[in-house]
Amino acid sequence: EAADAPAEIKVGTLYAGSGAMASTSVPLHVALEYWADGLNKGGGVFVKGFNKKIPIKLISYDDQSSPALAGNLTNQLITQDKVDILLADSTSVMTAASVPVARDHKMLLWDVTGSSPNFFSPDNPYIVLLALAATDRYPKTIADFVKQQMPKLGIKSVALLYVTADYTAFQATAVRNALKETPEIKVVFDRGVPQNTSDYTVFVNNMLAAKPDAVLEFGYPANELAFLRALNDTDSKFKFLFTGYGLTEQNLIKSNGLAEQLHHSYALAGPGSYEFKVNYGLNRHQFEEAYEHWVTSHNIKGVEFGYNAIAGYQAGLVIERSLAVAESLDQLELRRAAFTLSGNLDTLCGPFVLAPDGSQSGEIAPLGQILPPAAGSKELGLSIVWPADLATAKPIYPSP
Amino acid sequence: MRKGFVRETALVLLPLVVVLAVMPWLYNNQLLLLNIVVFLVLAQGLNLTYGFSGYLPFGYVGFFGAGAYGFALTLMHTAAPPLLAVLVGGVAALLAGLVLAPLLRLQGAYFGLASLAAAEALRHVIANQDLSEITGGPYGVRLDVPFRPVLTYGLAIGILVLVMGLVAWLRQSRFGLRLRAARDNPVSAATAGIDVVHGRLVVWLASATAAGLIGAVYAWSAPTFFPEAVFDLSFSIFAIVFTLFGGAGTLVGPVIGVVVLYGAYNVIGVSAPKYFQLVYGLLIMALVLFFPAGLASLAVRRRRDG
Amino acid sequence: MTGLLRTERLEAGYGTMQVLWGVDLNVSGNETVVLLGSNGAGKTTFMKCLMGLLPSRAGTVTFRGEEITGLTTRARVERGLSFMSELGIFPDLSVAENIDLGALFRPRADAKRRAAELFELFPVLKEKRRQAAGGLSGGQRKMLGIAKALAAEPKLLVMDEPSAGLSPLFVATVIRSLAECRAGGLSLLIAEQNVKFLELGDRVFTMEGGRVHFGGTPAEIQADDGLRRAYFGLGQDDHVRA
Amino acid sequence: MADGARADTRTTPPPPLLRVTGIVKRFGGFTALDGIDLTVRAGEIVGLIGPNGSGKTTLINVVSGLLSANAGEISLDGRSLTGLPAHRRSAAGIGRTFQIPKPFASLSVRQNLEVAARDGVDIDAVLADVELDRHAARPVSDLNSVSQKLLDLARALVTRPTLLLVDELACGLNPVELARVAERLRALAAAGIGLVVVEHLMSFIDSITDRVVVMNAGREIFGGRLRDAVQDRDVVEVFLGAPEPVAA
Amino acid sequence: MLLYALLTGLIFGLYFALVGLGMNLVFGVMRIVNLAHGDMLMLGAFTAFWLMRVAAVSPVITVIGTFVLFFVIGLPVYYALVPRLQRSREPEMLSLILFFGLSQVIEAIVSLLFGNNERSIPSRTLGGGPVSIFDQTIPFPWIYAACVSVVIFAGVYLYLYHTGFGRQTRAIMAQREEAVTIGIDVHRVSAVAFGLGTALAAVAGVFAPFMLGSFTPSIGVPIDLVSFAVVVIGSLGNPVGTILGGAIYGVCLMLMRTYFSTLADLLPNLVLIGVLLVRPTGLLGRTVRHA
Ligand SMILES: Nc1ncnc2c1ncn2[C@@H]1O[C@H](COP(=O)(O)OP(=O)(O)OP(=O)(O)O)[C@@H](O)[C@H]1O
Ligand SMILES: Nc1ncnc2c1ncn2[C@@H]1O[C@H](COP(=O)(O)OP(=O)(O)OP(=O)(O)O)[C@@H](O)[C@H]1O
Ligand SMILES: [Mg+2]
Ligand SMILES: [Mg+2]
Repeated sequence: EAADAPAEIKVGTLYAGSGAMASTSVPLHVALEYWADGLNKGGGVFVKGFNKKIPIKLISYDDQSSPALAGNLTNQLITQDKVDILLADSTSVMTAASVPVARDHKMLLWDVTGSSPNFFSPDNPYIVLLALAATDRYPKTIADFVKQQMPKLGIKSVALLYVTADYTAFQATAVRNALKETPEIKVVFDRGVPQNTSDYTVFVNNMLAAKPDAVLEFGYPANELAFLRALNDTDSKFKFLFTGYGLTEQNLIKSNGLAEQLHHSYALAGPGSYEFKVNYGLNRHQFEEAYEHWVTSHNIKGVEFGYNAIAGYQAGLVIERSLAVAESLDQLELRRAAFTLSGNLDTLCGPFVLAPDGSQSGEIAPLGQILPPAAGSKELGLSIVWPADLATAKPIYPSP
Repeated sequence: MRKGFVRETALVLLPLVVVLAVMPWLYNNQLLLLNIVVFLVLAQGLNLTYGFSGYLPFGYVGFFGAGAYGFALTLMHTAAPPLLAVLVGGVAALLAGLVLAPLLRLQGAYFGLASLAAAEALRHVIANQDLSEITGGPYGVRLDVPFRPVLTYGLAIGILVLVMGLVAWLRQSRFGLRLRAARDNPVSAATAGIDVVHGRLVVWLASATAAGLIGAVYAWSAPTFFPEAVFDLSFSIFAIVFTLFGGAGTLVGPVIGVVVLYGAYNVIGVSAPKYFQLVYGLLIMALVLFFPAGLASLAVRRRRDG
Repeated sequence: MTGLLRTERLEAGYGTMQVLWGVDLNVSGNETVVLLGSNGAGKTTFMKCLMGLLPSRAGTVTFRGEEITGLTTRARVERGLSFMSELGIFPDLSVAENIDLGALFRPRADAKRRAAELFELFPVLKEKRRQAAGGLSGGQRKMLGIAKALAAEPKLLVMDEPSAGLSPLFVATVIRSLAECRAGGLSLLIAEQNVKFLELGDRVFTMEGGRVHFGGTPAEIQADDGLRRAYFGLGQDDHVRA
Repeated sequence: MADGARADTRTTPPPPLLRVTGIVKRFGGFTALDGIDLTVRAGEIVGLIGPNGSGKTTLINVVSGLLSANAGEISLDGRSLTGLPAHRRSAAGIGRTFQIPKPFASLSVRQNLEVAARDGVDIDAVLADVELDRHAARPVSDLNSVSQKLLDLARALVTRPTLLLVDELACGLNPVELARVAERLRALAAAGIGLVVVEHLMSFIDSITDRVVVMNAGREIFGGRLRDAVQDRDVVEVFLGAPEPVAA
Repeated sequence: MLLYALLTGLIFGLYFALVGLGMNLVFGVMRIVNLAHGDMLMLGAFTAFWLMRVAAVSPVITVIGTFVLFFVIGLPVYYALVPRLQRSREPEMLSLILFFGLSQVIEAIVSLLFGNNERSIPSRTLGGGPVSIFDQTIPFPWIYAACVSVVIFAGVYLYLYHTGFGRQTRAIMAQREEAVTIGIDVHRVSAVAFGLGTALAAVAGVFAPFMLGSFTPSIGVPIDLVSFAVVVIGSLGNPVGTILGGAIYGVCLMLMRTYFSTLADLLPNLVLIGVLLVRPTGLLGRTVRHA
């Protein structure tokens, strides 16, 4: 049986080495390289179908943040390189280019962070989402918190500021809908801003003028930096501040000297900050150390440990586990294998749960409140405030 | 006149179509093949306006996006068959071209940038959240169109034949000659009885329609996309770079530009992904510095000397 | 008279076409040389070559005893050569700025004084000094071109058809002012078709097919029926026949 | 007005080919044409002369449709041209040359004519006429400025104009060429084309025109025969600078 | 809110003008559409990042140092690329390709060396907290950037209008062939202009982290688009126009952000088109006489 085993398992992926998506894509890709290298050092990945360890060959192409090129290269991976495992580039915009190509070639697309609900439908079995709940589910904790906790805290008015792109606008909509069911809270400011907005001072100023009790801001990491910067530049403080990436991209924010702005703010405690219990692979702390060691020892510059790194690693682990169950490398068999993990795999991103259409419905981050560093420490503190079963502390409101 | 047309189509268009038609048997990355045809159409479409009227629209991608969205919205909101939707894509771009026709008053870089601004404006309108009910807004679109690789590829080649046929005709016809005269000197062209505005408008609309049609075909082959994907500025940049590099105003130039530069682009992308951008950038610079007249002119010069 | 400019066997051309076939010509200090030649004889080409605007393919150019064949235009201008091309102005700049640029390599004070003088000479330009030169009429442009060249106060002024497009009144003005400049020590090399400029010349050369021949003094030309016919028409001055 | 003129056909000469009345053209605050009238009959050559900047080229620009006048009427053959774009005026029969020649730089000499030619025009004959036949296949950038002017003229001719506006064709031409051009223009007039010729070379004007209009500062200061013009005090003062001796 | 929008609009306008000025200068003198302009700016931002953030060099010295450094870098870049380019048939159009290539190369090298992370510099690095003007709170770095922009405009103005080299520069802008004829050494003057353009981009880059929030190696293209818009609104080849263009662009952007933020990116594009339809060569463009 082992005779017809392939010499290597070809894992194909795309990443954006330049352009708008590069800063999210590269850390993720570096994590995949780390994962593949680790496996190969141990002799490869165990494949149930051949009942042996087979080395992994990671084939990666740079799509330069261009969806058109990403489509081509996905096709290249399928038709020329004949990969066994096909991964998409990070972000929905880039993943979108791979979804139809994979489907047309009946290749399972291992979708790492492309969480747009557009990608999933019952009639397309060729996609599974790995490292992030689908966009329409991801904001669940904050939406629930808004509905159930905010009135109790005495919050009467809310300001929403969000980037009008797929991922962020979805979250804002979820919160807005929650607010609609909460008549005691008024929305006093609701603004969408273009994704390339890099200066938020005007918005912060206008928001201040509306005097909201709570501010919820959803943006991509670059927007987040700009937003926090604007708070910093204008010396603004809010009683309740929620940011989209305050926890997941904390290292980036810290390295840009904006950590202080996060004190007492809230954010979804994604895997970059919240330690989900894992039942396979490294825990968060171990991975961070390993990742950073990998980055420095390979002389990779300008890559931060954060959510994207974890997502890449986690994607690798899911693939690894799936291969360990799959009877063959047949794509639908791989899908079946991935589904056997659903509900059984605890990952750095949370419990891995697949909906029937392949989208992710576990991996929903709890809501955390960021605390100033404890005396003598440089690290920011964190308490989980929602959902109730995970909560470690009560929210401190208003922020001091 | 007629003879030149026949010769050019026989020497350039026919072989090209034959090669494109047999390629799927030799190489099965269909999407790459389709993209080659897409860029051939974009480069030749740009060639129509730039090569014959001197207008270089940096925002050419706007028509491509208009075509893609024209196609998508038709399928999303009506029961029209995809083929009809492709036509709608072409018409959408044609209408966009008409709306932007006043920009033809501008010259040189002013025109280029104004058209870019127009393309950006169109993208922002389509991506506007308040219109998500209609356009999908920032959430993008997902179309449930049947995957028809042979049909889309064939359709793309058909569009290419139309556009290149038009280019070949313009090169040989009096209308084309008049356009070139108007490009050289609109003032003396007008006094020589040439309706400068009309000529420009015709090629401008033809060029817009070509981009719209091919945008629609592209959307058919990549039916899940976000606004930024079909309004990606690199479509414009590439079409311009390929056309100028190969030699505008010729039939073979843009073809050479696409084959050499887009070919190199994909080869480098696959063979040296780590240094993709660097190698490609250096290649482009070297080509400009060492073949400043474009490769097509090199071929022409050879022939004249020989 | 001392030798100011001398060309020896100067050859030049465009691409594969050779235009100048060994031009020998000299201009002495404080002398005016008029160059006659039919359409396409190579006068403009020769002048460009003198100025270093077109590389010469063979031969030498000597100016004030120094060989300048390989020098840049800038170096030639600094040595006292100046050129008025057929249509040479800066259309986007104002009239005053044009004249100012003519005196680019002169001390500022001299340039100011000269500009004032030139405005006296060409009141039309003074009137339009703040306007863009591109809005001038054909003849006004020519005037500006002349004024700009004169602003440089060169040792030798090379002029390509200064009278073309000028109305008779202004032709007279230009001739008068050139005569004045000559009195001030300026040498001139003028390519012309207008017979009135002949009066200005000390010597006349004829150019045909890229070669130059000494024609004689203006008086000799006037007297030589053949030359007169060849270059100024059927025995007519630029006067009205009745 | 026009009707009145028509009614008189039996007693007066045929109506003019070109009739320009009351043209005013301003550039910003500057009035370049200040109420100009001009009529040209078929077969007539009118000399348009005047000091530099008097508005001759501007008038030609207005008549040929490159500039629109602030006031005034233009009609050709009784048809109003006012408001028509330049190419329509060309179609109506107006041809012109440019003071600074404007060839189509990327086309060959022959193509320069091909684009403009009306059906049935013998392009090669016209080229031979202006002695550019030797250069027919060359790019125009190879031509020197005088040849470019002649090309301008040829291009105007192949549009089969009924009215030809010639802006300073003569300067830079040598006498032999001048004579030929003059002959050529007279032949055109003899064939029934009306011509307006702008020129500073009085001998040339004298050799071809029946009548001159002298302009100054956007107005007509004299209309009539050239030999009378050169005696006119105003004309001498602003244009000629000195009384032109008239050979008896 | 209106006052704030106007005030910050003007401040950003000045900054945008600084961003566009170098591009305009290079276009005016060399007829080169410098698609690598944004990348020069990005390099300036990296330089500032290292100098101020890592080496803690004072802002004033950083600005001056960056200016000098990039001026010097610009000269060899000019001689390596431009004279060759200008010998070609269509230099203006080919410049698009050449400098597109250059921008790719710069971006690639920087990403390879430093990675693609967002980087920024804390505002306090420039010293001083928020400043109150007309009761409006404005971040100090903005004021700083606006002031530096004004100083640089003054410098560029003095250079262009009151130095010999500057007059030669304007002559080349007006008509290259004629400039050669009157004896201007076009390459020397152009090289200086190119160096200046590069230096201006780099100085604008020093303030990019403060004005734009953060920067990555990929900001080149978006920056190019903004500076194009600013330059074109004010007229190509007209440095004064660029300041006007910057102001209009800045104020429009801030007004939109204040009142219709979702459309904040739409309006500047419409303004650009609108201005050009009314004045086809930009606000300060001259209409040329055609015949
Ligand atoms: N840029 C050019 N490229 C190619 N050929 C040219 C160029 N300029 C001039 N020629 C050719 O060189 C020859 C000489 O031209 P040149 O302009 O020197 O003559 P010229 O004596 O000044 O004539 P004119 O009296 O008409 O001004 C002509 O045959 C002309 O066609
Ligand atoms: N586009 C324009 N902008 C500003 N002024 C102009 C423009 N066109 C013409 N003028 C002015 O109008 C006047 C008439 O110019 P025009 O060219 O008609 O003169 P002209 O009689 O042809 O002179 P010339 O004999 O010198 O060719 C001049 O003073 C000129 O400066
Ligand atoms: Mg000449
Ligand atoms: Mg005139």
